[in-house]
Amino acid sequence: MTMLLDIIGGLLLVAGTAFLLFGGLGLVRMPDVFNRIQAGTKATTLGTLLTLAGATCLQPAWGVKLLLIGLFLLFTNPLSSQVLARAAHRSGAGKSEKTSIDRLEEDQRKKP
Amino acid sequence: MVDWLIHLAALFAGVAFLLALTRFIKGPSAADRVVAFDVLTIISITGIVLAALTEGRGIYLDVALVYALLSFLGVIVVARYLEGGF
Amino acid sequence: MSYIAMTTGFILILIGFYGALTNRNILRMIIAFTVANTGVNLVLVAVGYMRGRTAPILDAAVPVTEAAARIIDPIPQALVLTAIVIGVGVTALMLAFVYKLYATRGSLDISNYTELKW
Amino acid sequence: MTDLMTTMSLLLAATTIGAALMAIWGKRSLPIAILAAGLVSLLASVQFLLLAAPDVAMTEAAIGSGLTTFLFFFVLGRVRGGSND
Repeated sequence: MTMLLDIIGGLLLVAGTAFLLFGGLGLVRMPDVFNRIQAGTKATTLGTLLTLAGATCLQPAWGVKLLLIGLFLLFTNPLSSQVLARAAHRSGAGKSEKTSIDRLEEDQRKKP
Repeated sequence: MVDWLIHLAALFAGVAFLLALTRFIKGPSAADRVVAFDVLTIISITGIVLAALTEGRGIYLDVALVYALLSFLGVIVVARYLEGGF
Repeated sequence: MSYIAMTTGFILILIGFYGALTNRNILRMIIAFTVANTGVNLVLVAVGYMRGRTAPILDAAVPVTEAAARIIDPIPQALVLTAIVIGVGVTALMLAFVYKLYATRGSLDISNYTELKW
Repeated sequence: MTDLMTTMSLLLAATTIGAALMAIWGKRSLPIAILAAGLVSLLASVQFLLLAAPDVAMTEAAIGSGLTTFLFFFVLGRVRGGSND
Protein backbone atom coordinates (compact mmCIF):
# COMPACT_ATOMS: atom_id res chain seq x y z
CA MET A 1 0.00 0.00 0.00
CA THR A 2 2.68 2.48 1.01
CA MET A 3 4.79 1.32 -1.94
CA LEU A 4 1.94 2.20 -4.31
CA LEU A 5 1.56 5.61 -2.63
CA ASP A 6 5.30 6.24 -3.04
CA ILE A 7 5.19 5.46 -6.75
CA ILE A 8 2.12 7.66 -7.27
CA GLY A 9 3.88 10.49 -5.42
CA GLY A 10 7.03 10.16 -7.50
CA LEU A 11 5.06 10.16 -10.74
CA LEU A 12 3.16 13.28 -9.61
CA LEU A 13 6.49 14.97 -8.85
CA VAL A 14 7.81 14.18 -12.31
CA ALA A 15 4.56 15.36 -13.95
CA GLY A 16 4.64 18.64 -12.01
CA THR A 17 8.22 19.42 -12.90
CA ALA A 18 7.45 18.52 -16.53
CA PHE A 19 4.79 21.25 -16.46
CA LEU A 20 7.41 23.63 -15.03
CA LEU A 21 9.68 22.67 -17.94
CA PHE A 22 6.93 23.44 -20.45
CA GLY A 23 6.33 26.79 -18.73
CA GLY A 24 10.01 27.65 -19.05
CA LEU A 25 10.00 26.59 -22.69
CA GLY A 26 6.99 28.81 -23.36
CA LEU A 27 8.76 31.66 -21.59
CA VAL A 28 11.62 31.39 -24.06
CA ARG A 29 9.63 30.70 -27.22
CA MET A 30 6.65 33.08 -26.95
CA PRO A 31 6.80 36.29 -29.04
CA ASP A 32 5.67 39.11 -26.70
CA VAL A 33 5.13 40.01 -23.04
CA PHE A 34 1.48 38.98 -22.69
CA ASN A 35 1.99 35.52 -24.16
CA ARG A 36 4.98 35.10 -21.86
CA ILE A 37 2.86 36.01 -18.84
CA GLN A 38 0.27 33.48 -20.02
CA ALA A 39 2.82 30.68 -20.40
CA GLY A 40 4.91 31.56 -17.39
CA THR A 41 2.13 31.80 -14.84
CA LYS A 42 -0.54 29.24 -15.68
CA ALA A 43 1.73 26.30 -16.47
CA THR A 44 3.94 26.90 -13.44
CA THR A 45 0.94 27.23 -11.11
CA LEU A 46 -0.36 23.81 -12.23
CA GLY A 47 3.13 22.34 -12.04
CA THR A 48 3.76 23.56 -8.50
CA LEU A 49 0.36 22.30 -7.31
CA LEU A 50 1.08 18.85 -8.80
CA THR A 51 4.52 18.86 -7.13
CA LEU A 52 2.96 19.71 -3.76
CA ALA A 53 0.42 16.89 -4.24
CA GLY A 54 3.26 14.47 -4.98
CA ALA A 55 5.14 15.57 -1.85
CA THR A 56 1.94 15.01 0.17
CA CYS A 57 1.76 11.44 -1.17
CA LEU A 58 5.42 10.83 -0.24
CA GLN A 59 5.24 12.36 3.26
CA PRO A 60 1.61 12.40 4.52
CA ALA A 61 2.62 14.02 7.84
CA TRP A 62 3.45 17.31 6.08
CA GLY A 63 -0.01 17.59 4.52
CA VAL A 64 -1.18 20.72 6.33
CA LYS A 65 1.85 22.87 5.45
CA LEU A 66 1.82 21.73 1.83
CA LEU A 67 -1.91 22.46 1.58
CA LEU A 68 -1.26 25.97 2.97
CA ILE A 69 1.48 26.62 0.40
CA GLY A 70 -0.84 25.42 -2.37
CA LEU A 71 -3.65 27.71 -1.16
CA PHE A 72 -1.33 30.74 -1.08
CA LEU A 73 -0.09 29.99 -4.58
CA LEU A 74 -3.61 29.46 -5.86
CA PHE A 75 -4.73 32.84 -4.48
CA THR A 76 -1.74 35.05 -5.19
CA ASN A 77 -0.38 33.81 -8.50
CA PRO A 78 -3.29 34.70 -10.85
CA LEU A 79 -3.65 38.04 -9.06
CA SER A 80 -0.01 38.96 -9.58
CA SER A 81 -0.14 37.90 -13.23
CA GLN A 82 -3.21 40.09 -13.82
CA VAL A 83 -1.60 43.11 -12.14
CA LEU A 84 1.58 42.60 -14.17
CA ALA A 85 -0.33 42.31 -17.45
CA ARG A 86 -2.20 45.54 -16.68
CA ALA A 87 1.05 47.32 -15.83
CA ALA A 88 2.68 46.08 -19.04
CA HIS A 89 -0.30 47.28 -21.07
CA ARG A 90 -0.26 50.71 -19.43
CA SER A 91 3.48 51.13 -19.84
CA GLY A 92 3.10 50.49 -23.57
CA ALA A 93 4.73 47.09 -24.03
CA GLY A 94 5.09 45.99 -27.62
CA LYS A 95 2.55 43.50 -28.93
CA SER A 96 3.23 40.74 -31.42
CA GLU A 97 2.13 41.40 -34.99
CA LYS A 98 -0.19 38.41 -34.81
CA THR A 99 -2.26 40.10 -32.09
CA SER A 100 -5.46 41.31 -33.78
CA ILE A 101 -7.90 41.96 -30.90
CA ASP A 102 -7.15 44.30 -27.96
CA ARG A 103 -10.38 44.89 -26.02
CA LEU A 104 -8.75 47.00 -23.28
CA GLU A 105 -7.39 49.51 -25.78
CA GLU A 106 -10.80 49.69 -27.52
CA ASP A 107 -12.50 50.43 -24.20
CA GLN A 108 -9.97 53.12 -23.33
CA ARG A 109 -10.36 54.74 -26.72
CA LYS A 110 -14.17 54.71 -26.41
CA LYS A 111 -14.27 56.70 -23.15
CA PRO A 112 -11.09 58.73 -22.72
CA MET B 1 12.65 3.82 -7.50
CA VAL B 2 11.42 6.89 -5.65
CA ASP B 3 14.96 8.28 -5.42
CA TRP B 4 15.30 7.88 -9.17
CA LEU B 5 12.01 9.73 -9.74
CA ILE B 6 13.10 12.56 -7.42
CA HIS B 7 16.36 12.90 -9.37
CA LEU B 8 14.43 13.03 -12.64
CA ALA B 9 12.16 15.73 -11.18
CA ALA B 10 15.22 17.72 -10.06
CA LEU B 11 16.66 17.44 -13.57
CA PHE B 12 13.45 18.82 -15.10
CA ALA B 13 13.32 21.66 -12.56
CA GLY B 14 16.95 22.52 -13.30
CA VAL B 15 16.31 22.72 -17.04
CA ALA B 16 13.24 24.92 -16.42
CA PHE B 17 15.43 27.12 -14.17
CA LEU B 18 17.98 27.57 -16.96
CA LEU B 19 15.27 28.41 -19.50
CA ALA B 20 13.71 31.06 -17.24
CA LEU B 21 17.20 32.43 -16.58
CA THR B 22 17.74 32.79 -20.33
CA ARG B 23 14.64 34.95 -20.52
CA PHE B 24 15.82 36.95 -17.50
CA ILE B 25 19.16 37.70 -19.16
CA LYS B 26 18.01 38.59 -22.65
CA GLY B 27 14.46 39.86 -22.05
CA PRO B 28 14.01 43.07 -24.04
CA SER B 29 11.84 45.03 -21.58
CA ALA B 30 11.52 45.19 -17.80
CA ALA B 31 8.16 43.36 -17.80
CA ASP B 32 9.78 40.29 -19.39
CA ARG B 33 12.33 40.23 -16.61
CA VAL B 34 9.63 40.53 -13.95
CA VAL B 35 7.81 37.52 -15.43
CA ALA B 36 11.09 35.58 -15.46
CA PHE B 37 11.71 36.60 -11.82
CA ASP B 38 8.27 35.30 -10.83
CA VAL B 39 8.86 31.99 -12.61
CA LEU B 40 12.30 31.68 -10.97
CA THR B 41 10.67 32.15 -7.54
CA ILE B 42 8.10 29.46 -8.27
CA ILE B 43 10.77 27.04 -9.50
CA SER B 44 12.70 27.79 -6.30
CA ILE B 45 9.62 26.70 -4.30
CA THR B 46 9.74 23.38 -6.14
CA GLY B 47 13.46 23.10 -5.43
CA ILE B 48 12.86 23.74 -1.72
CA VAL B 49 10.19 21.01 -1.61
CA LEU B 50 12.59 18.59 -3.31
CA ALA B 51 15.36 19.51 -0.84
CA ALA B 52 12.96 18.94 2.08
CA LEU B 53 12.03 15.51 0.67
CA THR B 54 15.70 14.63 0.25
CA GLU B 55 16.76 15.75 3.73
CA GLY B 56 13.60 14.51 5.44
CA ARG B 57 13.11 17.73 7.45
CA GLY B 58 9.62 19.23 7.48
CA ILE B 59 10.90 22.56 8.83
CA TYR B 60 12.25 23.49 5.38
CA LEU B 61 8.69 23.92 4.11
CA ASP B 62 8.26 27.13 6.14
CA VAL B 63 10.76 28.79 3.81
CA ALA B 64 8.60 27.74 0.86
CA LEU B 65 5.62 29.36 2.63
CA VAL B 66 7.54 32.66 2.87
CA TYR B 67 8.48 32.39 -0.81
CA ALA B 68 4.86 31.87 -1.86
CA LEU B 69 3.91 35.15 -0.18
CA LEU B 70 7.04 36.96 -1.33
CA SER B 71 6.74 36.50 -5.09
CA PHE B 72 3.34 38.19 -4.89
CA LEU B 73 4.77 41.20 -3.02
CA GLY B 74 7.71 41.67 -5.39
CA VAL B 75 5.56 41.52 -8.52
CA ILE B 76 3.03 44.00 -7.06
CA VAL B 77 5.82 46.49 -6.21
CA VAL B 78 7.43 46.33 -9.65
CA ALA B 79 4.03 46.56 -11.36
CA ARG B 80 3.23 49.71 -9.38
CA TYR B 81 6.56 51.18 -10.47
CA LEU B 82 5.94 50.31 -14.14
CA GLU B 83 2.48 51.89 -14.02
CA GLY B 84 4.07 55.12 -12.78
CA GLY B 85 2.75 54.91 -9.23
CA PHE B 86 4.49 55.78 -5.95
CA MET C 1 29.56 21.68 -0.45
CA SER C 2 30.40 24.50 1.94
CA TYR C 3 33.45 25.36 -0.19
CA ILE C 4 31.17 26.13 -3.14
CA ALA C 5 29.15 28.59 -1.04
CA MET C 6 32.31 30.12 0.46
CA THR C 7 33.84 30.71 -2.98
CA THR C 8 30.59 32.22 -4.18
CA GLY C 9 30.55 34.56 -1.19
CA PHE C 10 34.09 35.79 -1.79
CA ILE C 11 33.42 36.36 -5.49
CA LEU C 12 30.25 38.29 -4.56
CA ILE C 13 32.25 40.51 -2.19
CA LEU C 14 34.81 41.25 -4.93
CA ILE C 15 32.10 41.97 -7.52
CA GLY C 16 30.29 44.26 -5.09
CA PHE C 17 33.42 46.29 -4.27
CA TYR C 18 34.33 46.54 -7.95
CA GLY C 19 30.86 47.87 -8.75
CA ALA C 20 30.93 50.33 -5.86
CA LEU C 21 34.30 51.69 -6.98
CA THR C 22 33.67 51.99 -10.71
CA ASN C 23 30.10 53.28 -11.00
CA ARG C 24 29.30 57.00 -10.99
CA ASN C 25 25.60 56.78 -10.11
CA ILE C 26 24.87 56.75 -6.37
CA LEU C 27 21.99 54.25 -6.64
CA ARG C 28 24.22 51.82 -8.54
CA MET C 29 26.83 52.11 -5.78
CA ILE C 30 24.19 51.24 -3.18
CA ILE C 31 23.11 48.21 -5.27
CA ALA C 32 26.74 47.07 -5.36
CA PHE C 33 26.97 47.43 -1.57
CA THR C 34 23.87 45.24 -1.22
CA VAL C 35 25.53 42.54 -3.33
CA ALA C 36 28.70 42.68 -1.18
CA ASN C 37 26.53 42.45 1.97
CA THR C 38 24.90 39.26 0.69
CA GLY C 39 28.38 37.83 -0.04
CA VAL C 40 29.55 38.47 3.53
CA ASN C 41 26.48 36.70 4.92
CA LEU C 42 27.08 33.74 2.61
CA VAL C 43 30.71 33.40 3.76
CA LEU C 44 29.72 33.53 7.45
CA VAL C 45 27.07 30.82 7.10
CA ALA C 46 29.43 28.64 5.02
CA VAL C 47 32.07 28.86 7.79
CA GLY C 48 29.64 27.37 10.30
CA TYR C 49 28.54 24.43 8.15
CA MET C 50 29.49 20.89 9.16
CA ARG C 51 29.31 17.98 6.76
CA GLY C 52 26.64 15.33 7.33
CA ARG C 53 24.66 17.22 9.96
CA THR C 54 21.28 18.89 9.84
CA ALA C 55 19.55 22.14 10.78
CA PRO C 56 19.63 23.20 14.46
CA ILE C 57 15.87 23.06 15.02
CA LEU C 58 14.50 20.38 17.33
CA ASP C 59 11.39 18.58 16.15
CA ALA C 60 10.24 15.00 15.54
CA ALA C 61 13.08 14.25 13.12
CA VAL C 62 15.79 15.33 15.62
CA PRO C 63 14.97 14.32 19.23
CA VAL C 64 16.57 16.17 22.14
CA THR C 65 18.66 13.27 23.44
CA GLU C 66 20.76 12.90 20.27
CA ALA C 67 20.67 16.54 19.22
CA ALA C 68 24.29 17.38 20.16
CA ALA C 69 25.65 14.80 17.73
CA ARG C 70 23.40 15.64 14.81
CA ILE C 71 22.90 19.42 14.55
CA ILE C 72 25.35 22.06 13.32
CA ASP C 73 26.55 25.09 15.29
CA PRO C 74 23.75 27.68 15.52
CA ILE C 75 25.98 30.61 16.57
CA PRO C 76 27.07 31.78 13.05
CA GLN C 77 23.47 31.59 11.91
CA ALA C 78 22.36 33.83 14.77
CA LEU C 79 25.14 36.30 13.88
CA VAL C 80 24.07 36.37 10.24
CA LEU C 81 20.44 36.82 11.26
CA THR C 82 21.43 40.03 13.05
CA ALA C 83 23.67 41.11 10.15
CA ILE C 84 20.84 40.85 7.63
CA VAL C 85 18.57 43.12 9.65
CA ILE C 86 21.34 45.67 10.25
CA GLY C 87 22.18 45.54 6.55
CA VAL C 88 18.67 46.51 5.53
CA GLY C 89 18.80 49.33 8.08
CA VAL C 90 22.01 50.69 6.56
CA THR C 91 20.56 50.37 3.06
CA ALA C 92 17.43 52.29 4.09
CA LEU C 93 19.60 55.06 5.60
CA MET C 94 21.66 55.36 2.41
CA LEU C 95 18.50 55.50 0.30
CA ALA C 96 17.10 58.26 2.52
CA PHE C 97 20.33 60.25 1.94
CA VAL C 98 19.95 59.70 -1.82
CA TYR C 99 16.42 61.08 -1.67
CA LYS C 100 17.52 64.19 0.23
CA LEU C 101 20.49 64.76 -2.08
CA TYR C 102 18.27 64.54 -5.14
CA ALA C 103 15.74 66.92 -3.55
CA THR C 104 18.40 69.57 -2.88
CA ARG C 105 20.66 69.27 -5.95
CA GLY C 106 18.63 67.49 -8.65
CA SER C 107 21.35 65.06 -9.69
CA LEU C 108 22.55 61.59 -8.79
CA ASP C 109 26.05 61.76 -10.29
CA ILE C 110 28.73 61.41 -7.63
CA SER C 111 31.09 63.83 -9.40
CA ASN C 112 28.68 66.72 -8.75
CA TYR C 113 29.11 66.42 -4.97
CA THR C 114 32.58 67.78 -4.23
CA GLU C 115 32.08 69.70 -0.98
CA LEU C 116 34.07 67.25 1.12
CA LYS C 117 37.11 67.25 -1.19
CA TRP C 118 40.02 69.58 -0.63
CA MET D 1 21.55 11.89 -2.00
CA THR D 2 24.27 14.42 -1.45
CA ASP D 3 25.02 14.43 -5.17
CA LEU D 4 21.67 16.12 -5.78
CA MET D 5 22.43 18.79 -3.16
CA THR D 6 25.91 19.44 -4.57
CA THR D 7 24.58 19.80 -8.10
CA MET D 8 21.88 22.23 -6.94
CA SER D 9 24.53 24.19 -5.04
CA LEU D 10 26.78 24.44 -8.11
CA LEU D 11 23.90 25.60 -10.31
CA LEU D 12 22.91 28.21 -7.71
CA ALA D 13 26.51 29.43 -7.37
CA ALA D 14 26.96 29.96 -11.12
CA THR D 15 23.60 31.69 -11.40
CA THR D 16 24.32 33.93 -8.41
CA ILE D 17 27.61 35.15 -9.88
CA GLY D 18 25.94 35.81 -13.25
CA ALA D 19 23.14 37.80 -11.62
CA ALA D 20 25.67 39.80 -9.58
CA LEU D 21 27.60 40.70 -12.72
CA MET D 22 24.32 41.76 -14.30
CA ALA D 23 23.50 43.91 -11.25
CA ILE D 24 26.69 45.99 -11.38
CA TRP D 25 27.05 46.17 -15.16
CA GLY D 26 26.62 49.83 -15.98
CA LYS D 27 25.13 49.44 -19.45
CA ARG D 28 21.72 48.19 -18.34
CA SER D 29 18.97 50.42 -16.98
CA LEU D 30 18.47 50.94 -13.26
CA PRO D 31 15.24 48.88 -12.64
CA ILE D 32 16.93 45.88 -14.29
CA ALA D 33 19.95 46.27 -12.01
CA ILE D 34 17.65 46.38 -8.95
CA LEU D 35 15.81 43.24 -10.13
CA ALA D 36 19.15 41.47 -10.63
CA ALA D 37 20.22 42.43 -7.09
CA GLY D 38 16.93 40.95 -5.82
CA LEU D 39 17.69 37.79 -7.78
CA VAL D 40 21.12 37.56 -6.13
CA SER D 41 19.46 37.78 -2.72
CA LEU D 42 16.82 35.18 -3.66
CA LEU D 43 19.36 32.63 -4.90
CA ALA D 44 21.60 33.23 -1.88
CA SER D 45 18.55 32.43 0.24
CA VAL D 46 18.17 29.01 -1.43
CA GLN D 47 21.91 28.50 -0.87
CA PHE D 48 21.41 29.25 2.85
CA LEU D 49 18.70 26.58 2.91
CA LEU D 50 21.06 24.03 1.35
CA LEU D 51 23.64 24.97 4.02
CA ALA D 52 21.10 23.81 6.67
CA ALA D 53 20.11 27.27 7.90
CA PRO D 54 16.33 27.59 7.32
CA ASP D 55 15.90 30.53 9.73
CA VAL D 56 18.52 32.59 7.89
CA ALA D 57 16.93 31.60 4.59
CA MET D 58 13.53 32.80 5.79
CA THR D 59 14.90 36.15 6.97
CA GLU D 60 16.95 36.69 3.82
CA ALA D 61 13.97 35.91 1.59
CA ALA D 62 11.63 38.24 3.47
CA ILE D 63 14.01 41.13 4.18
CA GLY D 64 16.86 40.91 1.70
CA SER D 65 14.79 40.09 -1.32
CA GLY D 66 11.39 41.59 -0.47
CA LEU D 67 11.92 44.69 1.64
CA THR D 68 15.13 45.86 -0.06
CA THR D 69 13.58 45.63 -3.52
CA PHE D 70 10.55 47.53 -2.25
CA LEU D 71 12.76 50.31 -0.79
CA PHE D 72 14.82 50.61 -3.98
CA PHE D 73 11.77 50.91 -6.20
CA PHE D 74 10.16 53.37 -3.78
CA VAL D 75 13.20 55.68 -3.96
CA LEU D 76 13.60 55.12 -7.71
CA GLY D 77 10.02 56.25 -8.26
CA ARG D 78 10.80 59.50 -6.44
CA VAL D 79 14.07 60.35 -8.17
CA ARG D 80 12.69 59.60 -11.61
CA GLY D 81 14.54 62.47 -13.30
CA GLY D 82 18.05 61.60 -12.20
CA SER D 83 18.07 57.88 -12.68
CA ASN D 84 20.20 58.04 -15.85
CA ASP D 85 22.96 60.29 -14.55
